[in-house]
Amino acid sequence: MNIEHITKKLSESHGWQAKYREIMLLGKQLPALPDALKVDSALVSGCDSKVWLYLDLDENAQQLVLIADSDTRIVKGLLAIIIAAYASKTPEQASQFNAYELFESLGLIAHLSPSRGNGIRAIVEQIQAKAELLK
Amino acid sequence: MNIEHITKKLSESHGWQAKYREIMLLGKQLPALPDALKVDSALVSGCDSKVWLYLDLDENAQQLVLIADSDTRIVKGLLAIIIAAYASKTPEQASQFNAYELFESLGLIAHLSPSRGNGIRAIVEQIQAKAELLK
Amino acid sequence: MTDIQSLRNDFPILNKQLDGQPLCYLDSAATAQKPNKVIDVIKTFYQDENSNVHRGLHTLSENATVRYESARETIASFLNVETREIVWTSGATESLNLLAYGLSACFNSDSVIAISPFEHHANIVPWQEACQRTGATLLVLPMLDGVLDEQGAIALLKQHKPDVLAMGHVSNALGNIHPIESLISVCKAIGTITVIDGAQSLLHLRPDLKALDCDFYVFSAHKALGPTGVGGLYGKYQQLNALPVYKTGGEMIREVSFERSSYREAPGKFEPGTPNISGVIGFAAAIDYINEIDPSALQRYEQTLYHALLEKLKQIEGITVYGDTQNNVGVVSFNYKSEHHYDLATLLNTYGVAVRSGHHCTQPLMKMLKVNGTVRASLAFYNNQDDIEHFINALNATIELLD
Amino acid sequence: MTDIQSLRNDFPILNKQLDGQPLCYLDSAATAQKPNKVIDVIKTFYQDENSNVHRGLHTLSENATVRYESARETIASFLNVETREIVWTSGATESLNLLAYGLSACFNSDSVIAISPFEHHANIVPWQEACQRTGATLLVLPMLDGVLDEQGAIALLKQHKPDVLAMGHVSNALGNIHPIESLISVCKAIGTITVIDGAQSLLHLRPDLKALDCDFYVFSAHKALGPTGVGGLYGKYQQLNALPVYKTGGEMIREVSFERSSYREAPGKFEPGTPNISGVIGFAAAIDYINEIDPSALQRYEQTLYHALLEKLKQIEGITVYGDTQNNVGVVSFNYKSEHHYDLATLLNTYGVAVRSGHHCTQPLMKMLKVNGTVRASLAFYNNQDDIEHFINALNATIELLD
Ligand SMILES: Cc1ncc(COP(=O)(O)O)c(C=O)c1O
Ligand SMILES: Cc1ncc(COP(=O)(O)O)c(C=O)c1O
Repeated sequence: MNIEHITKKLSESHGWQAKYREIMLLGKQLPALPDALKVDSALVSGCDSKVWLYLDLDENAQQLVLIADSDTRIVKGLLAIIIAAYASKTPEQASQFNAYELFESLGLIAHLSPSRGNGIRAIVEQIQAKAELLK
Repeated sequence: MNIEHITKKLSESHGWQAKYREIMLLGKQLPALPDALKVDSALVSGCDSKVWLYLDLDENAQQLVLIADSDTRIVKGLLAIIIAAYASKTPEQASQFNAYELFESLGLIAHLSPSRGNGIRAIVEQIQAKAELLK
Repeated sequence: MTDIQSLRNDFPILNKQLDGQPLCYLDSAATAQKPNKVIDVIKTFYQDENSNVHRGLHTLSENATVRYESARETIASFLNVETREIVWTSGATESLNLLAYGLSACFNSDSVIAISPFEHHANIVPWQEACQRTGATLLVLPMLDGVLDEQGAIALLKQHKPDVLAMGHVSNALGNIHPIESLISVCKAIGTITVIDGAQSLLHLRPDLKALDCDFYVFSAHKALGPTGVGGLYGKYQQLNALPVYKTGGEMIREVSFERSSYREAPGKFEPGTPNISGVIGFAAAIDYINEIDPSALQRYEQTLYHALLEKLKQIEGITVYGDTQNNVGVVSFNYKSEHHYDLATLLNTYGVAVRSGHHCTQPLMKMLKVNGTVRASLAFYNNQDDIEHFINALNATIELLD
Repeated sequence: MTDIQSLRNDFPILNKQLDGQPLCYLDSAATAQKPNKVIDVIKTFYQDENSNVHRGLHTLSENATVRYESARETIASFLNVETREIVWTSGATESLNLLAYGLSACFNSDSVIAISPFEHHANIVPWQEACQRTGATLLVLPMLDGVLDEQGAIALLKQHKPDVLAMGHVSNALGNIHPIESLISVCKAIGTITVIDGAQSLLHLRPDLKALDCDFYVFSAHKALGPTGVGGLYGKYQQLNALPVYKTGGEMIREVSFERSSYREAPGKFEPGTPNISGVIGFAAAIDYINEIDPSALQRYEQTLYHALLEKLKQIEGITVYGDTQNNVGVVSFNYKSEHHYDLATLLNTYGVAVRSGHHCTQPLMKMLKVNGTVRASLAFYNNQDDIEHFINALNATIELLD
């Protein structure tokens, strides 16, 4: 999945229901995390739904590697978008990347609101912080 | 001083300034309490200004006897009205007397408001409570 | 019934369109909507009457003080208690903190505090803190299938004779109405102080506290048509006045020197600082509004809506409803198959339906129910059959999208 | 100057007639009046947007949460601090209680808390309570003729190296602006934590907290054009986050079980329960309003009014003015001969003049000034020269009546 493809798909979906259907389909394409990796230490705190997130650096390519899963379908779909946006970026590129603009353009900015029920913002913040450290 | 006289005087005073002038004159006619009686135990609590109040029963006449003083002129004048209203009443009559109606008719009801700065209500409540005990 | 239906027009937000859809507000257990009367009183206060209360001699201040203190009378007579038995706070949470702090002053390591398994975090954590400070222990009453086990609870109370029983009148997560009458009467007999969390009962059940005979009762204005940032507590006067103060500051004192300070009598001593004046006045307007509605007609109407909702919901295959559906103020707390409540609520929202999802600040209860959360639709008298239809249609469409 | 004068029109209450007299509101130190913008925002919130915040997935709740959290950004950038360094409370009194409770967790009988002699009861009594709990002692800085003795205070601080200095930026009773910059820098050098009571400074002085470099700062919205029942505190993040929690309940927790609970990070952990949502949003509107005014023009204007008032007052024989008339936000605190402040204020009120009289919740200060109270006229930028004339005329008439 690449981000251009996702952007196109979502912009073709009219109405919220269609959008969420598309998002849930994206989630389905995201490989499930093996249960052994669904450990509390990998949980992103501040999410009402459970989100497990792993982020590492491919030393050779100097690119971010992200794997993640969630117990909810919609958040899993949003994770697919986030992973597509950040994957294969260098830490430098990642820390300069503006997820708010992306979500704004996808019409999904409400998911980045500071509401505590809404963990997507916490996920993005955690990725940004880790990318910063990997620079 | 009797209460009819006071009521007449106040109803003839037009405007708040004239009313307060009259009230302060009433206060001037109230004999000052000797300093020896201005003790903390006689203070009415809940007044922003200081009010010393003594209430007793004339056993022969079975009538209330009140003496009081204040460090402010207006409260002292209001005390004069209250004393005129309660003096020479039996405890029975006093506990049935409605000071709110009197102050309402004098246009002074604001002075019986529950504002903590305004001690008149506390004075009336204290007199009522003591009259109740003396019944 | 038409009478009550027409009250809906007093709530301007209910005419709102969200993304081109009419709003279907089923989140009154989180916060109730406000009638025009309440909104107008607040606006008028700031436009014409704003002043600080107490100690001011000027007319604005006198008037504001009269309004503020007469609001205390309004809620006191609503609850059938004495005016001086009402303390204003910033909400039920602060009220419970004040009580847990105050009552725990005489706890020790032999003390026991009983709570129900349905409690909101606000009625758990302050007691846990008190236990930690004093060594007291927390005792949790038993439940069966999402309903308080009344006989088991009574037996446990009699066995442990706790110092305090702190429990909700109505469960916010499930809507269960608890049998507090019988529990309070057991507590009287064994000398247990009763603290009733009325956050969810004040609006729907309009309790008569003299009849209930509890020692303390707490509430939040915003759950009962009033503004945010204000609430209160009732306490039997002797017991209330005997509590140590929780917050200190201006207005609550009798005298201050650099050496020491003395405090006023209750309720004054529990209200330091500038109170939420517009909040208190707005809350009194809300109570005035509720007083104009016939309570039994209101309850009948809410029950009719509730059972209509419950019936329709149960007809959908795969729905599990939690809690007590016999004694309920009008809350359905449910899940659909193994779908996540987050997905359900998010999709319902795309149809203009406002429901809550998650643990509803009752994590221990969710654990006992063996779920990680539920979807909660909560009703108030300003809802109508259209809302129920709107909700059921949206839920069916949501399920279609998920299946 | 005309610019600022025209702002008066934004405050609807200032056009009010009381008993047929125009209102002359000189009680802004007790509470400030509210501009239409603030009143409208509150009304619109309840009419169109009302919802509980946090954890809600539906649109109303999301929107309310965004508003609530962006209000935190608004006040943070106004004070030039980080957003997460702002905690919402019910007002300055609660903020000071939270700090006195939290900071005293590591006090012992060797600890010393320094306060100034000008403090409001809200910045005295919570520290006295902390002293009583922990055995710490209260140290009062010196004053000379109603003005803080800066050199004496610095010497005392250096001698005692207190754990905490808690003092007002501006005295509510007298209007004195205290030299907190120099005291804070002394405190930095000796390791003393600084708690600044900004209740009276936020509106008039618009402090830059990064520049001031204090550790904590508290404020009330209602003194700064905002609604009642809301305020807050700033704390340097590490120190803030290290404080134990004061109130507990919903929203502030990470996880709750019947056995134990864990808390969120600051500021969340200090905000249990449903906050004063309309209050916070209304306060942000007040800050937005203040931000549109040029601060130096505002201060010039307030100073011009203040000096005009002071000059006219001093021309009246028998008037005593207390406090620092060089560094003052615009408060005159005075007495006339041996007349009682109660009589003066009551008579002034008959001319529509709203002033405060009494001890202004600063009983220890009054004792040091050897008075039982004063009359206090306090200005804000929405006052004008007509108010001053109105006040002086009323005062002259009052004096005539008394003499
Ligand atoms: C200097 C000062 N500190 C604290 C307070 C307490 O503020 P509030 O009553 O809003 O809690 C006040 C209010 O009078 C004050 O003037
Ligand atoms: C049963 C119950 N208790 C206490 C509270 C806390 O009330 P507040 O958040 O208004 O302080 C709530 C609110 O959700 C509740 O439902």
